[in-house]
Amino acid sequence: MENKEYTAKDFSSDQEVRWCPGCGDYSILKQVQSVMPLIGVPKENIVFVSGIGCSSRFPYYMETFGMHSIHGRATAIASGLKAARPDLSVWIITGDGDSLSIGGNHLIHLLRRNFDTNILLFNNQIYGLTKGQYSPTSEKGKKTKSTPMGSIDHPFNPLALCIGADATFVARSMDREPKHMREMLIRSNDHKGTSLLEIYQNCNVFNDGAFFGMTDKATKLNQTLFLENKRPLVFGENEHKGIRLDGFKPEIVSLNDFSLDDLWVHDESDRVKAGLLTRFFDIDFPRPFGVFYSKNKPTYEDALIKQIDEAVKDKGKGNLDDLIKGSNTWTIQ
Amino acid sequence: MENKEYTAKDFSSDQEVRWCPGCGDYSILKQVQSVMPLIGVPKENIVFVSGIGCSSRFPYYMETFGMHSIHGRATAIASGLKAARPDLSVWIITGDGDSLSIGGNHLIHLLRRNFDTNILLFNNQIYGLTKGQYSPTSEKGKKTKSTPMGSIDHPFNPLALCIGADATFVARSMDREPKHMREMLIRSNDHKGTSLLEIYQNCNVFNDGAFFGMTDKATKLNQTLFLENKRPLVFGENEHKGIRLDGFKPEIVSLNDFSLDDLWVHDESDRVKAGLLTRFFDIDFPRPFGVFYSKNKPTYEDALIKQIDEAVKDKGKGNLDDLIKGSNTWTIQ
Amino acid sequence: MTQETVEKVVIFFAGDSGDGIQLTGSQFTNTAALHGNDLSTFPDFPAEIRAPQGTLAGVSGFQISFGSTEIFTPGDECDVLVVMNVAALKANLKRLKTGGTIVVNSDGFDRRNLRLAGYENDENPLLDNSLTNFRVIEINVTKLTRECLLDVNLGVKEKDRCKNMFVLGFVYWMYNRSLDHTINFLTQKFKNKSDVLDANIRALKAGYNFANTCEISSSRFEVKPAKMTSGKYRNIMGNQATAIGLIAASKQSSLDLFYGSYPITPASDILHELSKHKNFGVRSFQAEDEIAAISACIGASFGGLFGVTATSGPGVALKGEAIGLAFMLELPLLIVNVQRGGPSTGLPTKTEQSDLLQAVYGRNGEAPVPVVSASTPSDCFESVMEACRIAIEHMTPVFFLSDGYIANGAEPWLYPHSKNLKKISVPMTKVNNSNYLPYKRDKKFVREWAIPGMPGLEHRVGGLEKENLTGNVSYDSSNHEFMVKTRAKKVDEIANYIPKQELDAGSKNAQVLVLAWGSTYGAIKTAVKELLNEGYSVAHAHLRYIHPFPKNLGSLIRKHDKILIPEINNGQLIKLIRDKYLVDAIPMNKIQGIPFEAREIKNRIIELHDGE
Amino acid sequence: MTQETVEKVVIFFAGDSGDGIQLTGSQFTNTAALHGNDLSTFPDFPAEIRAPQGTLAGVSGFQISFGSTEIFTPGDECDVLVVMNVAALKANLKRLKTGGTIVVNSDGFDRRNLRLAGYENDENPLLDNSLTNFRVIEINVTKLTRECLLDVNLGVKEKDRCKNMFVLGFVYWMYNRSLDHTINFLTQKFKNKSDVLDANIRALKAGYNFANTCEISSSRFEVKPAKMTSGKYRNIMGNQATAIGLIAASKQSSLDLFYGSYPITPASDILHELSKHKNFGVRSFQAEDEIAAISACIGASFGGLFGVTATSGPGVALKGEAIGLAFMLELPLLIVNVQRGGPSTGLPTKTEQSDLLQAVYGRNGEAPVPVVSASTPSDCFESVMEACRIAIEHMTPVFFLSDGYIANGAEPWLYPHSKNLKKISVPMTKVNNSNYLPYKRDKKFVREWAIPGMPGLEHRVGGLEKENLTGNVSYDSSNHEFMVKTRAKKVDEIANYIPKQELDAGSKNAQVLVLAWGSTYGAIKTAVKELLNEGYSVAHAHLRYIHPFPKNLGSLIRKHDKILIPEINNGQLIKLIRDKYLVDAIPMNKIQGIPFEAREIKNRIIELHDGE
Ligand SMILES: Cc1ncc(C[n+]2csc(CCOP(=O)(O)OP(=O)(O)O)c2C)c(N)n1
Ligand SMILES: Cc1ncc(C[n+]2csc(CCOP(=O)(O)OP(=O)(O)O)c2C)c(N)n1
Ligand code: SF4
Ligand code: SF4
Ligand SMILES: [Mg+2]
Ligand SMILES: [Mg+2]
Repeated sequence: MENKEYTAKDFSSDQEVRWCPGCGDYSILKQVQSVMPLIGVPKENIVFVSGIGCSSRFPYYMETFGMHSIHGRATAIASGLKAARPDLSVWIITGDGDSLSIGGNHLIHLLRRNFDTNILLFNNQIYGLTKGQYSPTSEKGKKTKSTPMGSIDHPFNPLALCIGADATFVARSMDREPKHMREMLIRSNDHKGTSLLEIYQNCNVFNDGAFFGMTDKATKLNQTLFLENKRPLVFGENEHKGIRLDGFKPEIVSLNDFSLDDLWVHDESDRVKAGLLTRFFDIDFPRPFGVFYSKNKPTYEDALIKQIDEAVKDKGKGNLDDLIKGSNTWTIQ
Repeated sequence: MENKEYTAKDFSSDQEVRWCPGCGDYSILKQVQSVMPLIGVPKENIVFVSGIGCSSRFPYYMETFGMHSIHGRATAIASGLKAARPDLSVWIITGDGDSLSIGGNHLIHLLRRNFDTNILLFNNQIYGLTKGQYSPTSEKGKKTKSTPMGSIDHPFNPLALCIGADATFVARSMDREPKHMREMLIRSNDHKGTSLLEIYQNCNVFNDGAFFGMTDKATKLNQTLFLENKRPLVFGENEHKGIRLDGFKPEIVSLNDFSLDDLWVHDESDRVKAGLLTRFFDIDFPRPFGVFYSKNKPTYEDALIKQIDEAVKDKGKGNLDDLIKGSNTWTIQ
Repeated sequence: MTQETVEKVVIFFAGDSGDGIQLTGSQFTNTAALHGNDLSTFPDFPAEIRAPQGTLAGVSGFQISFGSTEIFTPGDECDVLVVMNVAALKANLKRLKTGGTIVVNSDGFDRRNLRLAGYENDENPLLDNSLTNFRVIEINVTKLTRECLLDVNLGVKEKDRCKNMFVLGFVYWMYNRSLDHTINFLTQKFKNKSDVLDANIRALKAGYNFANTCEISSSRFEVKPAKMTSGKYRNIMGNQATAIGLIAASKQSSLDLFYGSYPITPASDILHELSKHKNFGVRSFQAEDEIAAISACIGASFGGLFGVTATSGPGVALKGEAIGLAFMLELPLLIVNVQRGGPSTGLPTKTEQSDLLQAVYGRNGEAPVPVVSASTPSDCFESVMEACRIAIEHMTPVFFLSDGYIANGAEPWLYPHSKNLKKISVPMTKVNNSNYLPYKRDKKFVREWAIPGMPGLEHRVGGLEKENLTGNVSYDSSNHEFMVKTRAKKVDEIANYIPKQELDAGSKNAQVLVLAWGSTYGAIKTAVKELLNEGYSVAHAHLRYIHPFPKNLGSLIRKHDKILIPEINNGQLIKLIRDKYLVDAIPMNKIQGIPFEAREIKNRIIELHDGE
Repeated sequence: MTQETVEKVVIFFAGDSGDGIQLTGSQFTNTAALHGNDLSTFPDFPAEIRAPQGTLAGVSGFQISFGSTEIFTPGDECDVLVVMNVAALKANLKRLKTGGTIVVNSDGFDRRNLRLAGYENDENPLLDNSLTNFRVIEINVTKLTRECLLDVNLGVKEKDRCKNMFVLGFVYWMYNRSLDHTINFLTQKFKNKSDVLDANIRALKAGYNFANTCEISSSRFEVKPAKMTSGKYRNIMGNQATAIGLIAASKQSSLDLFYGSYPITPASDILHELSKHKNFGVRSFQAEDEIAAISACIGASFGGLFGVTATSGPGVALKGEAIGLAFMLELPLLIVNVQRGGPSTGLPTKTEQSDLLQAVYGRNGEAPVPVVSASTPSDCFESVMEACRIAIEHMTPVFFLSDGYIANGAEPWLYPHSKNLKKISVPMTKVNNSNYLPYKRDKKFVREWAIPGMPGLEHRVGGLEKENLTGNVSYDSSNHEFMVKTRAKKVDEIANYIPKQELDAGSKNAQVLVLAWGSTYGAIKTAVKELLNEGYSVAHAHLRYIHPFPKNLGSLIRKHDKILIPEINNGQLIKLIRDKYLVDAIPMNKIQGIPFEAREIKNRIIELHDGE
């Protein structure tokens, strides 16, 4: 196939999409397909790797290379793939159970190693595919099939966890914000290193309305906060509210009482403040969307290739016969 | 055995201790044995659970109940034990490989669930038992058997990771600081919820001197910072240096130029500042020891028992025949 | 209109996932049960959570076989197919026997539905003579339901949800059934929604009356009550029976149950069921993965509770290392595997028996673990109790194998009274045992158990080889051999504490022995019974205990000329049998994610019997 | 003084872990090799990293068997025991044959050492007549070494580190060996430390001269060069040969090697070795655990490299699920298991063959994976290359089984030239294959491979059952059966692409056939050779390919009256053989963490041969 100008359609495979009608996954699929033509990578050089879950069916619908692997291991598989093939654009599709329950360890190790891959974490705060048990991001007290009296586990704060694991790029978007999502997908792609994009995704069958307040017209503006780098944190109707810092303590203020200059100005390079933003969760604050943190750091695969190159430079390209022979031989006549 | 006054000796089993001569594990064993009599628990109610590694041989040397389990799973085993037996004092012994490499996921899940257990993480920044490969806490560039050209993985910051996982108690001590270690062990024990105590431990065979600067007379005072709650951060010879905050940025100051009142005052209940302290690691700061963060939060096992009690209250103690019968029966004559 | 009496009927209800097919099926089941029929059922869920309405992928089904004779399977071919739309017809027509009846909601055959089901250009199976081999009863169910609810104060969507009751009413009439049970059920279910209750009952009665009056259906059938053992019955699904059996084992051993699990199809329902029964002291724990689940169970068992973990094949693959640890520690532990189609993720919603060798051999080192299996939904109760008994009385991890077919299938269960259940004795040491040695053994080679809280009995266990008696770490060569052999002997010894193998049917010198395990039971039972009636020399032995085998198994099987081993896999039990008894057993394998049909088994037996 | 010529000698060097025993042993080995002897060696490490000096737990040993005949094992009984302290004597005396020689550093028998070794009350084995059955040569090694280094400018500790050279010099004299090789070695090793170099050479020579002059040792032995195939030799350990074989396979297939592993004894050395060879394009990746290691390999293989992961038993237990995935994906992948004592953590530093059934059956579902095994240290090279060849040419995960004994044992290797190595052909599709179907197969049933970067060949793979040819997800019943059988057939078909099984020794109608696999090779070879010389009717077949078996195996084994299967486990290969061929093979098992001795095998064969 020629390296032509792609359209979103070129990224749609011939497989029928099989999510429940109304599932938030559809929107994410659509945005990803529409962003792919923009990243400037031939589609044969793109790989989608997923684990298991409703969300993890994703690769089947993308007309790229893809692997629907096993539960929790997409991150580890993608690590090997990227180490093997740094030339590829590698996308990891995972759910809140897949990445944070069974796959938690591979996720944090991928983040610390900083392979240049893009993780799309579909967070619906439930196990969809297994029909509705609570997940590590479900709120405490949640009644599900496995917790008829309410769950008693304190949930993870996924972005806080990822920052704790020294992630170099951490962002959040939502199924119902297609434009924002496309922007975040492009930012994820542009980041060299592991990008973690959490996407709030509504599971209308087992956890409908989990993000209702953030999508409903009536409440949305007060419950969401869209981050932009170097811009003050404002939200609410007509952006009339803002967030300022009193020491380390964020507080919501009215722009009637304070000016934009008084507000906390978002700085993507500040990990401490990014950490504070991830905690707008436990508390009664608007939920931030956007890039929380982004920082350049060497990638694992670059360092790996560098060592190989250096080894070749130092010792010459390996000679198999020398290796077989070793340093100590004798001859029997 | 009568519930008498114990001495450290009562906690020493009949098994010969088999670490390398000079290993930091000896000191930790000694401090634990000497602290046990102070926690006021009959020794038959104490359980030590470990994974695999040099450090994980620990339970064999304790005259309590104990399990030397499999690699990385001590945290998961202890979770089940504590859920089953909330009355027990449960101690988890683990190494940096055991807890942060293979066992990373169970560790963070234990922390979020907040079972009331005590984790002693022996961090020697190396795999001891398998004879010297780098670990997830080894510094980048480390030459080991598996990385003759130097490791290329960015290491975890264990305490930052644990705080990211919503740990409720996070502290650090060192093999060469017996008194401080005893204090930290007692604090860990006293905390209701999961206590994570990282202990720097010298592996004199495969990673000798990893913490040299923090133990050597000449450098120690400048490279260590002992935290005390509600006290300003001071360190150095004659405590003549301090740390103050310039906004979110910590800086080292001389007490010639600043007074104690100008300094950052340690507050164990402040998670954001605890996070900052864990980052005295990447940078050229003294390494903090002590309790970074401590916060009371309900434990998993209490919530579990509460649900059982409630279920009994609501539905009465389960009647097996009713259960077998179900709600829909018929009789064949 | 005629009224015929028949012995046995197989009905398949099918419709869209949203059509309430499972409810319809279970109502019909309960009514049949109350009528005194023997029966067996199996639901057929779509693989997708909720595939688009009207498509083949979205079809949900429910099969019931009921009769006045003994019923062992949900049936091979169906007598009646009830379909709510054209996709349901297309997907399931193959199940219907020639001459069978199709009850059709013809409103589900409109252009949209036809297109969604993949019919192009106005094709319509109702119009193209493709159904001439069947008796087709077309009913405008949607229209009729709406009509009978005209004056009910509900939206169209809600009214349409009553379609299934209309159909159910119609089928009740066909089989001359009372509406009482379903009316009671609806009254209970909708006690706070009088409008909905009213609508459902109306639709039910309307369907019944429609059949009665319209004479569209010219015949009515009578299925007399079966001659079943007298006693009290309930209907039960396999996973339910497993869950209840676990609680019973907990009671009978006085060990509280700790259930650590990670959700996976088709095992999750055991977790769901158990988590409802906290008032039995059940501690259910949804772990972060399968390894954590079993590890937590090991911790709980170490603490003196009874740890049970359940999963399916891929989850078992993850637990292998921890099972080895439990085996070394010699603690009671149950691993339930509700098998599904493999390998890898395979066919998660389909049934298979392909994890047997994994259960027997899937660990490093010499780590034999007892394996117990269930043969029918209700058998899960007794067999899981047996698995628990072995785990606790013999201090060992034990595998309990069920599968998707048993797990979701249902049948009437002559349930026991708790006072008739076996007690399970726990080899707990005495509190003041001053001679306690953790790895001292009794005559069964079982070690004594001491748990935290017992003063003076502090000891350490672990996964390294241990010294005999003391349990201290030992690198001694001959101690290792001794311990490996002793642990194996302990497991072999269990053969002395389980029943001898008996024939389920047939005589001990029959020409052909059908030897099997697990969910193939019903189909084999049906086939062998029929063949015995027809005078064939055939017998059936069904294994509950697979490791160790019952002591007499070798002598039992050697009495037969030919041994046929049907399995829903590529041949696994047969490997164990051939290895152990050196008999040239004959495999019969089906690997289609679905159970054997009785007639398949029957035909194969006849082939073997009549020469070959 | 006498000079005797002997055919074969077994020496065991033993001392504290700090005494440099392994170095001593390997120097003696290399010198013997250069002398033209055949030989075989095995190190015996303590289980602890560094147990306290002087204790039994701290003893390190090195066994070498060398001779003028063919040598297949490091030897059963030792002729000479060289001990640096009393603990070393106590721990290893049982290895010495009656009448054997003990070379003793008597300075290692002081009160402190005696106490540490567990002797009480001034007991001392040198003084209590307990060694009367042996010839004891006492030397004050410590004292003599210090004396010869009096004027060297080193501390006592450093001087004492030369003790091993003194002893080595002594033993060199006993066997009439040249010091040249060791002097060269030392010169290389200490090229920047002239003091240390000087001290070592002096001690070496002092030991030699001491023996020469003191006449403490009354006899000297000559072991002539062996008649070995002419050619170039090197000494090689199993793990080394495995690592080199992997690189060779990478070269021969032109696929870069991706090696993902998590450290575990005794497999780690492969990781260590490979990570030294980055200039061969080897990408070594130390993963966070075994699951991540194999997952990364699957990713790398998907990307078109060759993924290899190595571990030991407990690690394999963790990889089961991912192996199933690789099997479904049909990607090349090698899983190396360097087996150790099990079950669970077991005996990590000891050898065992108890993971065979895990390799064959340890996964969910029907997922047969080829299994290849190595029989000797040098055989690891060729057999691992064969395993790689199968993985790549047949697009499948493959198990390669080694064990602790082979991994750490060493022997001379008549190494090949790379141009004589088999090429491995990669079933990669053509770049512009417009008819590409990911699961279309060739006549071997092998699918064509397309990797990312190939335009137009984009496709998706996964662990769900796939449709034939397209690889799309398929829930179809008969497709599933077809795919399960096809995948099995593909693996069975490999039997057509491996050599037929041959007898290693003996004739094809011999009365007793010894059938075995893996590291039992040397002991069996020795035993059978001796028995053939003595006129017994015995033969030996040693399996490299265990799944599938070579095609002629059945007919080959059925020609023998009795089939003996010795294994370092509780009977695993025997299960496969009995199942497959229905022969009543006879097990012979040793589960002591140590290899068979040739004489054990010999005795058992004689028993079988002479009736029973
Ligand atoms: C080893 C293993 N364990 C369990 C499962 C069952 N399982 C499949 S998906 C899933 C969780 C799905 O939740 P999530 O990752 O949040 O994805 P979602 O379906 O919500 O998109 C589970 C438990 C499995 N397939 N494999
Ligand atoms: C499943 C499994 N994988 C690998 C190993 C090998 N192993 C034992 S301990 C260990 C790491 C030890 O490092 P650490 O946890 O830091 O403990 P330390 O020895 O340094 O105290 C490894 C890789 C094992 N025993 N089990
Ligand atoms: S179950 Fe939920 S997450 Fe899964 S496809 Fe349906 S709506 Fe989406
Ligand atoms: S190897 Fe290191 S950590 Fe292990 S016992 Fe020796 S000194 Fe301690
Ligand atoms: Mg989810
Ligand atoms: Mg360590």
